[in-house]
Amino acid sequence: MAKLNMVQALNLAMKQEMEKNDNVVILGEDVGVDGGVFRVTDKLFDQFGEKRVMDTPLAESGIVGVAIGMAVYGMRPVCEIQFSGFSYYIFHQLEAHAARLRHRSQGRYQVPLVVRTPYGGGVRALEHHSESREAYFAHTPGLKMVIPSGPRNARALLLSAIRDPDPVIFFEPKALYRAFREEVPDEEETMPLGVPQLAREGKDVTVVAYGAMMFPVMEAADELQEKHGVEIEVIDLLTISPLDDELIVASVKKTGRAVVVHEAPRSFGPGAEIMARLVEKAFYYLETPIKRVTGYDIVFPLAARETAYMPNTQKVVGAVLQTLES
Amino acid sequence: MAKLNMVQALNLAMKQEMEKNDNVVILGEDVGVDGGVFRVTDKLFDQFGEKRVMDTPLAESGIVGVAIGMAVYGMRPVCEIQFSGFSYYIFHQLEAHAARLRHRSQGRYQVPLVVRTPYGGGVRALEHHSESREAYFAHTPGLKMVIPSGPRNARALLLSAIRDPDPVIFFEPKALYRAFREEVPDEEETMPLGVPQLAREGKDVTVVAYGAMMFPVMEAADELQEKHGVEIEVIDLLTISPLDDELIVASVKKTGRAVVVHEAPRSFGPGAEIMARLVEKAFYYLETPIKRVTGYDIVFPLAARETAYMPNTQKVVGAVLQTLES
Amino acid sequence: MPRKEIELPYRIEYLSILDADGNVDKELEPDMPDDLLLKLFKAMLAGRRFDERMLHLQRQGRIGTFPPIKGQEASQLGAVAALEAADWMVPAFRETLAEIWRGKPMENFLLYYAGYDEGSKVEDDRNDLPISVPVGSQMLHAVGIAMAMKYKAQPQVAMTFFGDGATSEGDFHEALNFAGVFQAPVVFVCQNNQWAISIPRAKQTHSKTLAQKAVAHDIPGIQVDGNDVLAVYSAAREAVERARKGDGPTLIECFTYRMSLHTTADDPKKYRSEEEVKEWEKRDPISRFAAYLKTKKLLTDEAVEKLEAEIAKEVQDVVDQAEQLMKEEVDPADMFHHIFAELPPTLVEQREEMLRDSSLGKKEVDHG
Amino acid sequence: MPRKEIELPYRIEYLSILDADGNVDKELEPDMPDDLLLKLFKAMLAGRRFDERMLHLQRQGRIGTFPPIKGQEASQLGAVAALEAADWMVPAFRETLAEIWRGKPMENFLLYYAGYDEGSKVEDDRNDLPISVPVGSQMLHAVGIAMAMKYKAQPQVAMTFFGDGATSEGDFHEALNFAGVFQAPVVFVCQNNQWAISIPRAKQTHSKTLAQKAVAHDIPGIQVDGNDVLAVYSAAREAVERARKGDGPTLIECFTYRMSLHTTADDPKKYRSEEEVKEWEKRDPISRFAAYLKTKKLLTDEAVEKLEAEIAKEVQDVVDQAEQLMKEEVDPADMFHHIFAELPPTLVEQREEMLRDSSLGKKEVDHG
Ligand SMILES: Cc1ncc(C[n+]2csc(CCOP(=O)(O)OP(=O)(O)O)c2C)c(N)n1
Ligand SMILES: Cc1ncc(C[n+]2csc(CCOP(=O)(O)OP(=O)(O)O)c2C)c(N)n1
Ligand SMILES: [Mg+2]
Ligand SMILES: [Mg+2]
Repeated sequence: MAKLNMVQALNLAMKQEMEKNDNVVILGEDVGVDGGVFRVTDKLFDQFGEKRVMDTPLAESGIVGVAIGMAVYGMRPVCEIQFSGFSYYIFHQLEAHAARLRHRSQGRYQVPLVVRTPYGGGVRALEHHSESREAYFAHTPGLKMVIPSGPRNARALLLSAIRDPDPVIFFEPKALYRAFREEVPDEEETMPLGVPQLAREGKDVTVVAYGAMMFPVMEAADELQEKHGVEIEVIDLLTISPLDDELIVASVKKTGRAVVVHEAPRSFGPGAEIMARLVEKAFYYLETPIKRVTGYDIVFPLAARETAYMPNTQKVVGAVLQTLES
Repeated sequence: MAKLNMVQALNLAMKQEMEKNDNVVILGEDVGVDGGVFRVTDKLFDQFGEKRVMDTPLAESGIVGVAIGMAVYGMRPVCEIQFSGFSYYIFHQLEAHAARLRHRSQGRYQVPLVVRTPYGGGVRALEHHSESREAYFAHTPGLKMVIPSGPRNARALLLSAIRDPDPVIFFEPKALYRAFREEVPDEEETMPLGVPQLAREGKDVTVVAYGAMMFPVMEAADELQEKHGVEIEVIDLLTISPLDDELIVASVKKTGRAVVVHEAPRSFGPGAEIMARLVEKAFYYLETPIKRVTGYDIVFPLAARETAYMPNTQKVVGAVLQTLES
Repeated sequence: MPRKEIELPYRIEYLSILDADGNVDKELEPDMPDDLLLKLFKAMLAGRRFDERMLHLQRQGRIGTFPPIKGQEASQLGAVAALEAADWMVPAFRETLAEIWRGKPMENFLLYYAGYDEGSKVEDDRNDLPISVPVGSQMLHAVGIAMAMKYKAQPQVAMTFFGDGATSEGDFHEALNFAGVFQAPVVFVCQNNQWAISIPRAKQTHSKTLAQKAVAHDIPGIQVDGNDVLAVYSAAREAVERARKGDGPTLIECFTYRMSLHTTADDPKKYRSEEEVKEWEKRDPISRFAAYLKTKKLLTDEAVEKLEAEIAKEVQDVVDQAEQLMKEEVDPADMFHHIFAELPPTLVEQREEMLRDSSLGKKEVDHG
Repeated sequence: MPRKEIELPYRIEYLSILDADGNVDKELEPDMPDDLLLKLFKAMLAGRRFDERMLHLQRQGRIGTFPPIKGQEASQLGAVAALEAADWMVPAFRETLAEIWRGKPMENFLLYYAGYDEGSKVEDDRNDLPISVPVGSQMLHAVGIAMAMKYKAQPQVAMTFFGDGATSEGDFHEALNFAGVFQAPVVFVCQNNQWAISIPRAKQTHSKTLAQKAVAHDIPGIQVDGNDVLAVYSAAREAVERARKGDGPTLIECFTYRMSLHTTADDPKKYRSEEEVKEWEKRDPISRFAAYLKTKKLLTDEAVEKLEAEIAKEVQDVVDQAEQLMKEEVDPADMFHHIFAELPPTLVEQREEMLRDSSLGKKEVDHG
């Protein structure tokens, strides 16, 4: 048991699985000698060598394309795309092949590959380095879309993703990479993909979030309790797609109110699907309209306006209080 | 005034605008000598020559990438991507540049380009030739996403798209290309982008659809009226994004019930956003849960199972009747 | 402080062994056992006949759109004939004959093009990928497979096919570049059939040959007469050996011709002349190979006739069998198979919704 | 039926004019007016000093992450100096000096890297695109611009910049291929600075040069000493003239070195040796150009001193001005500007929602 930040926890997941299974290899830009621009693959090159930790040419489609081939051959490639803003270069490979080869070969092949990529705002980054476009991947049949929210679940989910027989795109909230530490067990730990988690119990309003947004949401929970006596129930999706709505629906049946929080642009974003599921499955339990606290439908601004763009604790508090009005 | 099918109507829009404005050029695979695999650019090569109707190398990112350059320089390129299933190759160009150059240059440049591409099922096509993934584009800030539903509005919307100062991705419902004819005025006709249309008035249930789905929906409207005495109000989105929800919200405030229909996979699909808007803006008017009639979250099947996959008249009728129960 | 030419490590060569009349260049003639030669001939002939029959079935509405292969038999077979069974083949979508040579049941093509997803099943004993429709995207998979072979120190090679049009896609270059950097045991076989639907080779790229695109990545490239099965086989064997020895990738450009339609939805009269097609008919890969075999006394007119009869029966059996399979009950809900290893809750629900759907019955499985 | 070499239309050359000590090859020395030479020298020196100051400001937390250009001054300036004002320039993200030469106000760099979107505004009288962060994606825009110039029969040329790493992206090849097919008046300038973050040139591609990638598309390619401003200028002038004459595109590989960090977030000690950097310091583009100008009697030590003082003042003024601009009120709601020509209803609502947001005030515009 050690106190690790998310970067270290992700590193641990890969290191341990690579020690155990030599089908697991890493490939990407600067993942080897440099250890990754965020150091997530730090020292893996030293331990496993260039055959297993491959610095590739600068070509995202190439990285994922060859990883698909490796996965079909029986390996477990873990690709890094340096920023999710550059993951659109791989979209055709993921949609047309990673997500379909099981079906196209009618079960003969599977594509157990993982694409890790840092996403999200809050780090005063350059253009294309702050986006949250998980909805693109979540809307793609045959792909799994996972986003952890803390060191411990990041490690456990990444391990599960590597072992999963299907392709997983794994968005890492870069704002949380070094934001805090958690106890992470030394022995391996997995978490099932596809299962949201109850992050905090409450009876008044259900708040659904994931990734870096769990941070302001949990802060809002404290503030709501302390200042307003409001107890929110917080659900951490962890797997965005395929979306298991059981826990959310059960929670809203209890609270009758809901707020969805994400950094992604609002329209056609993940929040819409949560709302749709609740309309379909908990309509008669809803007391007031579900609220969305999200990014705006605009180009992500540079650092000076980033704080104004991002959902934050106050916006969550405000939305929760609104669902309690009426 | 002539009775045209959608292919002819789209062709007319391009022909007339090219006659008027020599900044309008066409580029794509097989758009020239061959006239397009669906003949949408038929004879334009003969009339305007290879300088204005450019057969390009087989490279989608190349087509859209050079079109961005042309548009920035002041031209009005109309690109054809042969099938929307291959539009993922252009995603990074659209997201990173077409949709952002106005902002990045702080208003100095604009990117008035149109990407036309046939989408959707129902034509017994090969793999990758039947998908409906308009949600990817609709979720992308800075892009406009348009889908016509008949010859006349196809012509008018394409003309508006070409004249629009911003990038437009224009999905053409290939199932409707030759499905029926409509009177299309000889003189030019535009329709504003961003404005949904009332396709049929009714008082019982609001049905929101677009593109090829307007066909089964209008059939369902007849059947519901005749067999069940139910009057549905039908809204044709026409522009998926940016989504103007005014008409939808007003309609649901009147009917209290809604069904959303699309071919796209259900989860994280366009229907979710419609539902979210209704929850946000017409919650207290909703009598029963909004229903979705959509494609499933799976790989689009080949022809033998296509009919079972696609939304159809009966499924729409069923969903409308369900919203009337309770 | 000079202005001087830089020496590049590879030169681009052109290889031709058997001319259009079946005359052979004795110095270059590959050493091939008689039974392999005959097996290749039979396969080429069967490929041609099966293709003709598919076209006929399509015209009758018994199968849907498909891409004919007429004219490309030598270029496909010459290449795959250089592979071992344990090697991997990654096709585009016009490698019907290469796939048949590798063991794909002919009836699967009929199933597939009639719209049954079952038709693209890959059998357990065949190391090939199913066809890939998105142009240019599959070469990277072959490179990845080859990198995995190298990683696991397996004496295997991956071979991938693609058209002249595919060389314009960025992924093609990414594949060559990765193959070069990782010295992957992969053979790139370009079926330059002169057309990408309506786009002629000259408009596809300004370059004189496609083989020279290998220069960009410092890998060996060669252009061969793609209607000459001996040349294709020789170049492929050389490339496969190079790869197997650990000496890295090769790009082979087979200079051939699509004698038929792009697909059955295409009308080539819109964009190319009858004369051009006639010119290429004179360079037919099958007749010149037959002439060569006859000169070698390995084939007679009677033997060809006998072969034709055998093939006709074989093709008829395949058609009968496929149509039988299509008549069997096909559950539409099978479309939920093979999406994930395990069906997640949302898909379980959607599958149930579909089964409940009253508009749906066996009739909804749409036969051909 | 031969096996023979195919003649390719272009050979790849290497060009160097001024050696590391400032000695010039008289035969190759370009004919350049004195004032141009001096203007180039001043610009190079100013570029170096501005870069140093930016690094300093970043280390003080007054601006955010940015990519230094140290070592690449000759390679950027030699290339753009061959352009006319009416030509277009399409940069990647490390062309600070090329952009300054073309007229971008230096304070805009400070604004931009401090996080103000306003900093990437393109002035009305400059025909350049703003920087492009997604590697390899911008060359296609230059090709499109060049195609439009040709279509409109304008006597203009487009020049685009990119790094060694960018040559691995598929879009790079698509750009070269389109340029070749449409014979667009475009000049591709590769800043081969030997590194793409931590990936050395040798791991980026198996090819001996980057210039030879032009062979894949049958366009002329040349490798030049990128630390030799005369060589870069000569090659660029030749390419620009070729393009302007209607003779199509050229690929120029400038063989240079990134002497500083990839960006200020990078630590090159992790992946490259101090000795390598020292080796390259000996080949500094500025000192050799100074030596050349001194030999030509165009420059003296005193003149350099004077220049340095001028530049120091200029840079200080720029910093003051930028910091003044940053202090001015910046409305966060401006982020809704320039998304579309006209704000659609959804964005009007979102903008209002943002303005209503009580957590938001001027304080939320985060200063540097
Ligand atoms: C990415 C992509 N773009 C477009 C298409 C449509 N399309 C199918 S085949 C083809 C031409 C392919 O030409 P080539 O690579 O020469 O192969 P050939 O058809 O000649 O065998 C096109 C444009 C596609 N399948 N994939
Ligand atoms: C498509 C894409 N992938 C990854 C990155 C992250 N990244 C920024 S610069 C860079 C290296 C670029 O190398 P090179 O092209 O040689 O240019 P240089 O930085 O040396 O000027 C990388 C990987 C990016 N910006 N875009
Ligand atoms: Mg072809
Ligand atoms: Mg570099």
